[in-house]
Amino acid sequence: MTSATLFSLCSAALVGIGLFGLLLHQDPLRRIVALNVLGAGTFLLFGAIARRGAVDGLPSDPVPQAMVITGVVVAFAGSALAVSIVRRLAALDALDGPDGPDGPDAPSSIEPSDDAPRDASARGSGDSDGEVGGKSGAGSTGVDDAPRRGVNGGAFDGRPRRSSIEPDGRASMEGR
Amino acid sequence: MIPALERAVELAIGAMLVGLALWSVLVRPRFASIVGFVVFGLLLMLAWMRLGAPDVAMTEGAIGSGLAGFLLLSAAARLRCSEIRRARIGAGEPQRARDRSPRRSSIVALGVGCAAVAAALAAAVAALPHPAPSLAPAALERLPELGIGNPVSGVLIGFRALDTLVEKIVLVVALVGVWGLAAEASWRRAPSVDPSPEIEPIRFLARALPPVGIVLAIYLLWRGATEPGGAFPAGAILAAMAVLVLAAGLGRLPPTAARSLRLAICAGPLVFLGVGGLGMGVARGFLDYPAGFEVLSIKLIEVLLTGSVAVVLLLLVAGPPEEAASANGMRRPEPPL
Amino acid sequence: MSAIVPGPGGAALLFALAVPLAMLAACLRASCRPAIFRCLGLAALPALLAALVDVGPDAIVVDPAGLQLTLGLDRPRAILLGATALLWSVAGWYAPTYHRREGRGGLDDRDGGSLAIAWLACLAGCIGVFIAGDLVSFYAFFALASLPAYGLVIHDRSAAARRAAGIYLLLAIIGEAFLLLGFVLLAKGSPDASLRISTVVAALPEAALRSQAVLFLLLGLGMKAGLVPLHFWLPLAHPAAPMPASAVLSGALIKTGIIGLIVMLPFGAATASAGVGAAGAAAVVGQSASGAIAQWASAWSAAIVAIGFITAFAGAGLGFVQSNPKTILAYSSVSQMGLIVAILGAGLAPAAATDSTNGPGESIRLVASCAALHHALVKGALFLGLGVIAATGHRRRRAAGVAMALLALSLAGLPLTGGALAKLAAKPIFGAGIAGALAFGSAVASALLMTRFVSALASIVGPTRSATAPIGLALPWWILAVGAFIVPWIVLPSATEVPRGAAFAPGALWDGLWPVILGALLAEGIRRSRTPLPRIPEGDIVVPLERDLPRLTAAAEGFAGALDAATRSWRGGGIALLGVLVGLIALALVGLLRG
Amino acid sequence: MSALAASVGTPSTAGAPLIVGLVALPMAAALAAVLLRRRAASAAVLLSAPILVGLAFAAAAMVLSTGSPIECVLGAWKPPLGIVLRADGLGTAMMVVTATIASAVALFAAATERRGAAMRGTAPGSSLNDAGATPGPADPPPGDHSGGPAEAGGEADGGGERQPDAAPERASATFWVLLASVWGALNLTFIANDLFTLFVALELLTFAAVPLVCLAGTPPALRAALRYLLLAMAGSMLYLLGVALVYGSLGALDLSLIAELIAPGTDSAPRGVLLLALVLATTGMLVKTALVPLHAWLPPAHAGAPPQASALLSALVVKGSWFVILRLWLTLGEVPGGRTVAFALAALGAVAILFGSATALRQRSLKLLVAWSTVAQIGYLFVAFPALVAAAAPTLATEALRGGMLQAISHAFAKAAMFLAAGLLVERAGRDRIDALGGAFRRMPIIFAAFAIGGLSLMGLPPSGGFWAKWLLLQATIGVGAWWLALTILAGGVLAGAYLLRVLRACGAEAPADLGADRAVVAAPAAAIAPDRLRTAIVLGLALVSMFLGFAAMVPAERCGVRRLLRSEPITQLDRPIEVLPPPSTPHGAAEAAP
Repeated sequence: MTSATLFSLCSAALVGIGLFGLLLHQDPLRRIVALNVLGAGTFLLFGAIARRGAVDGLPSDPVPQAMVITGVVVAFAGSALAVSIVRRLAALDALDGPDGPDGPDAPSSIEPSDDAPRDASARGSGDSDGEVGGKSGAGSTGVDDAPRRGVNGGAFDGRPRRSSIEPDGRASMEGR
Repeated sequence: MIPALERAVELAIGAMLVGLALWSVLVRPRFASIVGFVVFGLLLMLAWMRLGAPDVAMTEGAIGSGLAGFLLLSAAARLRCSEIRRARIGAGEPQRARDRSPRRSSIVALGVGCAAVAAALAAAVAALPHPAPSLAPAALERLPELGIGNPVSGVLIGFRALDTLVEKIVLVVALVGVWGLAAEASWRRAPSVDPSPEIEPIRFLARALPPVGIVLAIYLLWRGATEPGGAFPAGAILAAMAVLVLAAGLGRLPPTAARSLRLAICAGPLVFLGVGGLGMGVARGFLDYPAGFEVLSIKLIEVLLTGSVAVVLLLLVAGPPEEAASANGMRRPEPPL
Repeated sequence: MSAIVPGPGGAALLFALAVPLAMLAACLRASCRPAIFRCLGLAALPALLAALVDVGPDAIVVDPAGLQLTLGLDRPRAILLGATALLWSVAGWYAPTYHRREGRGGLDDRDGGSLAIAWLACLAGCIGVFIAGDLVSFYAFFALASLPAYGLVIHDRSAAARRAAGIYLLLAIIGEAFLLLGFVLLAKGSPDASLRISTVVAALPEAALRSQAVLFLLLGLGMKAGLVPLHFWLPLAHPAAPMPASAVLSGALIKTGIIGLIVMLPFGAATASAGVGAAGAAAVVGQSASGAIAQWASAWSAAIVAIGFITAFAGAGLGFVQSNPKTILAYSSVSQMGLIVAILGAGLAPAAATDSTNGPGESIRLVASCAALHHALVKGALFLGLGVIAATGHRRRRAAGVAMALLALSLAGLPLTGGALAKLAAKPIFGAGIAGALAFGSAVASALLMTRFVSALASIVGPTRSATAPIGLALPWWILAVGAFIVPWIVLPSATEVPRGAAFAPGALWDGLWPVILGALLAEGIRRSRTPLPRIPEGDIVVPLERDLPRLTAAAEGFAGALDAATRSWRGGGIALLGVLVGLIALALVGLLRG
Repeated sequence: MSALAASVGTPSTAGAPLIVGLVALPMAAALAAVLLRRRAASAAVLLSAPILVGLAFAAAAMVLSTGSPIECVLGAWKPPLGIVLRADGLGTAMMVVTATIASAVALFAAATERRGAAMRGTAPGSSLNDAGATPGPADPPPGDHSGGPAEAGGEADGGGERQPDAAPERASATFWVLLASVWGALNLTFIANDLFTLFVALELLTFAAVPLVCLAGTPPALRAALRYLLLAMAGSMLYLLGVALVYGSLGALDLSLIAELIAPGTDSAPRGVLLLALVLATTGMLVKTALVPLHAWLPPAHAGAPPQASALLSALVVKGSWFVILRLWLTLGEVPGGRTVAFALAALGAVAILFGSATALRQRSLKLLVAWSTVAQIGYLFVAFPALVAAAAPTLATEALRGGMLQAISHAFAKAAMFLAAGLLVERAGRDRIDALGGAFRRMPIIFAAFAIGGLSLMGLPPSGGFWAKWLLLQATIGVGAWWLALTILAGGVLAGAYLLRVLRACGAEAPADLGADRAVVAAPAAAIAPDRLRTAIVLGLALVSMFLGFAAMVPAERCGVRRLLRSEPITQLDRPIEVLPPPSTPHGAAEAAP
């Protein structure tokens, strides 16, 4: 049982654990941790293969090592970007939006939030649903997520989240 | 060491690695999971040493567990704050979907699937051909052309220079992506690491450690040509020192739009690209170093790369620029748990 | 690109295509749409000219990488092009006045702009289909002819028009899909990369996937020609369109399906290959091979004849119970197309290959195209006539009524009319057996239906008792009506070797007359006996289809919704990723073990 | 051995500077865009665009004329140690497509920026320039009415409740860096001949695409971006596992070398390991290509991004990872057991076509409809895989390859046009709802026409690229005997027609404003309604290219020769792998000074 085979088995285990953690957790940070475990497992496999390719002058093959160094830096960049998105979502208090929470109760992608036709006059300065593209169109759910708030992470509006059926375009919600 | 003892040590390291990985994935509190991951990263350094790859061990230690660990811990702290703030306001948030225990059947399905993938991988690795094909001899034979002693640096800067160049640009693009996440108003402000100067040990370390770190980084950079080391570990260590200083609240980062900051970010890749392009004209092709000046050009690139890597890694850890301190209750996070 | 400098024939074809397309381009500017709409009648004249000029089958050959894209006209296609071009011109001349009088069209089409756009696009497509000599141009022009027809059908913006147009477009798109598969199978059979129709059809009998090719061709083209059970869009779409549009829909656009069948069915396949087989060195092998082909050809011949006659009788029967004259005419189109397809089917059988001068398949193609010519002119005249009658008061309708009656009965084969000539030409192809009897039965059925139509004419209410139709409607109609009687006499005798004299032989006169009388008496009898006719809604089987189609799509939507909901959550996506990974690994293992 | 380049001793071929420029220039432009501030950043990228288009066309012309791929050995170290950039027919074709679409999107974004600035009443340059290095927040112009280019597609309704943000400098500055990075990453992906270089190129592509999705800054877009990023990184790790196994068993990373090593003759490498490597790498890339069931991240990500970002994502970014799969399968496809996995991929493709189209039909948001249409069209890219690995019939493999490439290219153009047009339609309608599109036909006829033409190309009507792609894919799938695949291809075309019809009917409907003349139109002021001439021209141009791509596919080989361009050398005829150069003679050794 040379060190190469031992660590290759260890890397296979880490890949399995990483995948399991990635797909098990809801909390995005836990997913990023699991992703890094998966990355570590992958790079350990490269290390084992490098070790197998050892030559009398070199304890291990330099080419996989170079690949691992590049891979580690790229994986870190990915984790940094992911963490920044999570921080941004936390600032917007929108971490667990419609497609965030698990389970089949996530509203299906088709019915829009405002079935009730509203004439133009009631739309006031800008109705939450009226925002173009980005919000209402986005999210594979056409559903309105938590009512809109100022982008600078204003305090949570203190009202239970609106169900997707009831239109929420009332003026009172606007102009926080 | 006696081979039997070596095997035992490696077995122990392997077992601990798998154990720690399982623990950090399965344990409930987020903070504990991240701490577990950091320890896992440090253990990984030992594994890489056993695999005869010191360069990778250093890089893994500095970036894989050091900076990544700090990044995750600070993010966990921030999330903790926003959750406390939401709980404090008494949002009456319906039981958060996150706590609803996922259905048992889907967990089992995931577990079995992952185990199958791991088993397939293990079987494949066992079936790898025995006189393992390797590029080590070819690398050793062609290394003198580059005038470098350390084969890993040779591959990184010489034989597979394009991968390193593109990877640098990946870092810069990721940074631009991170800055793009800032709110519109604060896009131009300075990114910052959450300072907590009130903690005495951090302040002490922020004063004592950086000089050592800088010397070590320069040593690694300089000796990188022949001994394990090189641009990446050196850059990572410099970034770690800078994070330490910022965490102690002793310094401030310039705003994102600052010309000096952007120049530092782009210096490494631009010079690398320039020297590579020069190779088209002078030497035998793109990314080939002019005959006789390999050592000089490689050294120039390595130094600038180290600087750029350090700055970019630091800014990636600092994350997108936040609003002015006063406007956002989150600036003064309660001490993390 | 090989020489694409067209000879005189080629220039005529290009000019015929260029005029409608140029007018269509001019319609892009909103201001000149009314002008274009007024001179809609001119658009098809170059095509009429091209049909008269003797243009060879290979007028223009573009040969990128051996594909041999060709434009050209042989005799059957020239005959049909001429007929449809005449119909398009007259209907084009008719349309502006009709539009002004009826004031039809949705809010935004007072000036007939959107009708002009749809009209010109369909015209260009229709011309293109007749002159296309290879699979790709045929498919392109076929699409250009069928999709813009949506604009013609929906023109009145009424609820019925919208429903009819929606159903029409859905079926047109499905038809295009089947046609594409048919063409791919045809192209796969042909030895080299050439997509020329003649080479591809010649290679069809020996092709490996010949039955599938014929099946999908029938599906694609049959849907356009209104063969049962894919006919139900026709009685909905044609009545919903304004009168000139109905005339061209029923008269010309339906023929794009027929010309497809005429050109692409392998007539005389058995005899041709038998000849080759016998002459070939491996005579024995050739013999058994051509035997199989003959057997294959006769099987398909029987099938197509069956479809043809089922459509003929179903069309007549369903039409008989309708009350709206336009719907009756639409069902009559379904019935007549069924008859023509029956002729084609009968012609497919090896025995039917008459030893006429111009090759085995050619005579059948000519007979079918002449029958189609006659139907195009008569049906066009009938539709336009309806417009004229609607515009004239009761007292002034005598002349128009008589003309309409004659036109209607000519469809049933009234002696001395084009219909009789067509029947005479088709008689040898059907032979004496069951096909002959069925042909005779269909003549009676047509007579029945047409008498019902003539009696339904009375129900049309004119504006005032003594109003006369404006010249803009009456003149083009009279020209077309007269043409419907004269043109067959000019074209048919030379095309189908039926000597003019034969039509006057007493035997032929009587053979032609008594089915018409029988049909008329039957219809009159049913009308007088006031037996309650079953109420079948327009488009017959579409009503049940529309009712339980939602149930079918509901199942599909249910599945799609479930898959969507399952994969949208993170956990679902994760299980999907693992499922794909483990599934592929397992399949790889299986593939590996199987070696 | 390919001809030696001009500079002495370099092993690269003549065209090497072209392909190096195609990779280095966009990356240099990206870095320049980071260094310079906004006005100069967009100028840097816009300046490099024409050069890149020129280089791409020159490289394609060179590959066509010489008939052999351009190879550039980096740093004169040959594989297996060094890296070779190899631009063959497939690579250059995709680079030309990327160059055209990326420059079109760049022009569109520049025009949108200029328009955004103009509508904010500030001179285009002034409000965009910097507040210099001083950290003071730029003073937000009072109540700017419509967001900048990337601000959720320039939302039209009042910016009231959005905090009065500064001119959208963040979004536009980031956009130009990301555009250049995507361009460079794609060019590298298309010509990298090394497994790990492909990994790094795809990572650059992903890290440039994720922020594109986040540009809008709205919570759903951020959540979609996070999901996309995490899944993409998991996919990359799986891909790396495949690379590790390949390196472990063959000791080589260069695709040509790998093909050489696993050629049927040599049996050194264990086939099972290579198959698992292929499966792992393919699954990793499937996550990024969003093939059903791994598609869930695509609709919210592509619909949430601003229009030009969505155009880039749907048209190009998705094709990058598909191209890697194609390269893998062209190299490792003939590993035993590969055929079963190929059929599994085709099955997933078929499910994607049906499921994607069915869900697109049910969407109420226009952008989500177009995004789900992308999910469906991605299915077409995998349908021909079984034929691709049918080693028995090389003609089948080339047909499948040409079909897949044509589908990728024509979908790229059509989808870019549709997303940009959808952006403009939604910008005018004020709300991203299909039923709010009324009156679009009258107000923006050309944008409506562009959307329709793109749709027709997706449906596969001649002479569009989509038609030829379906033609070739049908030939390939029928050749393999997979009838269920052929029928799915056709069903995809029909469903595409259905959801296109739905949008066209909504656009054709009467706009609420037209009906009630008095009602205030909520949309932005009139200036914002009719998009300026440049953006309309770009959208129409992209759609027309997709529509007339069919001609390019037919043009004979010696002319534009897309047919030959799309032909990658079958694996067995790869020229001998470039052997390791003998260590150069004196010049290096002497100058080496011991450090």
